[in-house]
Amino acid sequence: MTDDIQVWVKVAAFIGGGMAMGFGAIGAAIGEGYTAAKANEAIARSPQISGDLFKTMLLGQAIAETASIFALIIAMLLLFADFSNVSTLTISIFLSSGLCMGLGAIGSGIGSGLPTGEACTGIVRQPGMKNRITTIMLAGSAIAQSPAIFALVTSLILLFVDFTGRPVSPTWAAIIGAGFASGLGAIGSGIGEGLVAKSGCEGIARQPLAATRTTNVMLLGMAVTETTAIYGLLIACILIFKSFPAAESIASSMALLGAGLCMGIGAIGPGIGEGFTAQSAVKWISRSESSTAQLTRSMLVGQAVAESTGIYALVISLVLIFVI
Amino acid sequence: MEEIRKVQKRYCSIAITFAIFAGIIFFLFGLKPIGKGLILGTIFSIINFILMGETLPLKIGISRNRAGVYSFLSILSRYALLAIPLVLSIKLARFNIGATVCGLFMVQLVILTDEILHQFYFSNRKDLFFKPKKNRTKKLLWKN
Amino acid sequence: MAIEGTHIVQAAAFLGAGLSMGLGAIGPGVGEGLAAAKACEAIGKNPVEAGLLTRTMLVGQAVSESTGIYALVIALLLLFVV
Amino acid sequence: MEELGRIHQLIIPFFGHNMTFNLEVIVMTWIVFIMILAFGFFAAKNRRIIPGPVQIMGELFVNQLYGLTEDAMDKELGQKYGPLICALFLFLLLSNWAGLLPFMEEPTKDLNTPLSMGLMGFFIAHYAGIRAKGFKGYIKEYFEPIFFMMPLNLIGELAKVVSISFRLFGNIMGGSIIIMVVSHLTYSVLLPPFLNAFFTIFVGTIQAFVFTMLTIVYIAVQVK
Repeated sequence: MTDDIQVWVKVAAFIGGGMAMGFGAIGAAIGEGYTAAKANEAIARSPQISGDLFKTMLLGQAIAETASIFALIIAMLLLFADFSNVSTLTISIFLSSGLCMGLGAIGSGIGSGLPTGEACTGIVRQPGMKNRITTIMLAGSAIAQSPAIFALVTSLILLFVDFTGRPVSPTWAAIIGAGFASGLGAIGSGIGEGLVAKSGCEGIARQPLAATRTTNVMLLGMAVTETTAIYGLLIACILIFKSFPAAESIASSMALLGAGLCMGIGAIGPGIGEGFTAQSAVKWISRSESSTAQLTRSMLVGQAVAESTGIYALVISLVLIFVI
Repeated sequence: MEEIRKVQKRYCSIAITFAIFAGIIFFLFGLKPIGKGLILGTIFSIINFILMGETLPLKIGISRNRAGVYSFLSILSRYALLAIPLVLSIKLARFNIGATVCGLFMVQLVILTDEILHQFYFSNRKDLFFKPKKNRTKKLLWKN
Repeated sequence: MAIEGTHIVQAAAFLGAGLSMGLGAIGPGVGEGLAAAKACEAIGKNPVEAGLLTRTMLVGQAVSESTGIYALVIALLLLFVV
Repeated sequence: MEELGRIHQLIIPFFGHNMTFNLEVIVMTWIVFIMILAFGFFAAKNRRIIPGPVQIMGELFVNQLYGLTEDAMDKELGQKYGPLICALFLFLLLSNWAGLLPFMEEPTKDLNTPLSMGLMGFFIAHYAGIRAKGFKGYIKEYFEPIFFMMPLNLIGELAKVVSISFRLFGNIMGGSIIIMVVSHLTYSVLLPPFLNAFFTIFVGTIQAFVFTMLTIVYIAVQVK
């Protein structure tokens, strides 16, 4: 019987590692494809500054690849883990950890490609501001990595927390649910933050005098966009660290799995929506100085309301965890 | 291409210098695996960065979808290289896994730190969080 | 582990509640975000009418949020009634 | 990590029911009240034409919030609801910042506080709506597009309370749980001070502002 479990654990580790690496690489590849397309246009428009453009692309890509290197680390940890001392729960831990990191790297990969592409266009438009645009691009794509960092934290917690002594029956569902909540929850925020950083680069390239307030509002918008990913991390932490009593029926397992799925999927839409809002606000703040205060206020209110469906998902998951 | 080489030279030299210094300090404190892991990770991080720069111009001049497929292949091939230090550090006790992971992000850390330091200390561009100096920005605009 | 019919029904209800709210949150989230984006654009063009535009934005968002609220109602029904 | 959801509770039997008091929350709420009262007292103690530092802070604060309220409603209603909005914002701000100090916890970390604030805003908004439009006009709003939309409109109004209070609760609670988990992982070395600053000061301020802003806007929507 122990051999049997070891075989299944190995299968789970390979599937988990494959998912982590595959999803992670796809996200980064889409982002880089966007960057390359934008850089194509930029070089076609002014070939004489192609050196600057290549430099920007290189720096942007180096930062943007952080998320997929996280996925690589998790995949390697899973593939070369110690298979000697395993239990039934290890199967779901490995699956969930790989899934969480893979899904979490998609959003950040796509998101951090967007500002890099826009920075190439911006440098062509305003070559004198190239240092400033590069700085904003790097800051934007570094902050857009934070949902992937949340997913990394969840995967590492899953791998290193001691689950011995927990009953198998509801705990396996809690573990897989935690992976879904943190991984899927990171997609929306990653893409949304990428959109905000993109319009930050665009705004500075169009209106160099507005650089300061554009930067400040961009950082504010990105911080608010990140909240849905934080909700995903919150549900994941609760699912991992709360010890559930043993239950024979399949219903309680499904409740925990449903809680994770609910929060994960429910965070995608609000994340992207908040990104749209902040993108538009940053764009217009860079164009009209007089309306900065009104625009910041409406941006915060609009983002808060767009987030409310994500909060309903949070409520349903909390009910599924604590009440049922 | 010259521009890329210059950037690479700058960041890679800072990264490897820092890694070697930190490694020596760890050696002196008797934490050999951490120092070794840091240097190993940094070397592979630099190789990855250089390969990234070399494959960059090949992506120009093709369509967006093909660029996506091309980047996917390039990522997979480069990450096969990055997997080597990770596997080594997982399998061998000589290299600390955490330090290796830190080393893998050394180039990125150097880029970010360099940008931030430039923003605040090494140049006059202190206006990230303050009001821009009007005459200076105007001069910039005139130049273009 | 004896699996009975009632347990399966309950399990499906719980999973369905989670999926209902989760999937139901995608559309309204993006839609409200777009509405707010357009409102920001309008305020950028005409900052004098900021108060009116914010109110209009909220009414539009409340209407587009109603599908999310339907999903919430269905999820609560699945949790507590079925 | 088991202390995650634990709250010190005082349970008093009361005619067959158990009345539960969350001690920390109540004590912390009172501390915040005292801080607000002290701020108000020192800001208004000796008012002069040339103001002292505390008076300047108070004046700036009140001016800004009155401006916000008057923007959303009109001049007269803004004067009427301004004090409420100022008190609400100050309370939420100090509550969210209370976690910075050692041995203190945010009262907003417990769902009871945001929910009661949300319910208060809800009742005030609807009272204002009835005052402004009359009872008939107020009721008519619920049958707006077609008459059988009434239950859905009603749920929509209630969902506003849920979303506004759970937004505050989720953010503050999420922040504190993340800080706890990360300090557990890194043995409280490097990251937690920065995380604490980010979540407490930055997220706390933004969420207090959003809560206040939404309360203003809910009142404004009901009044207009």
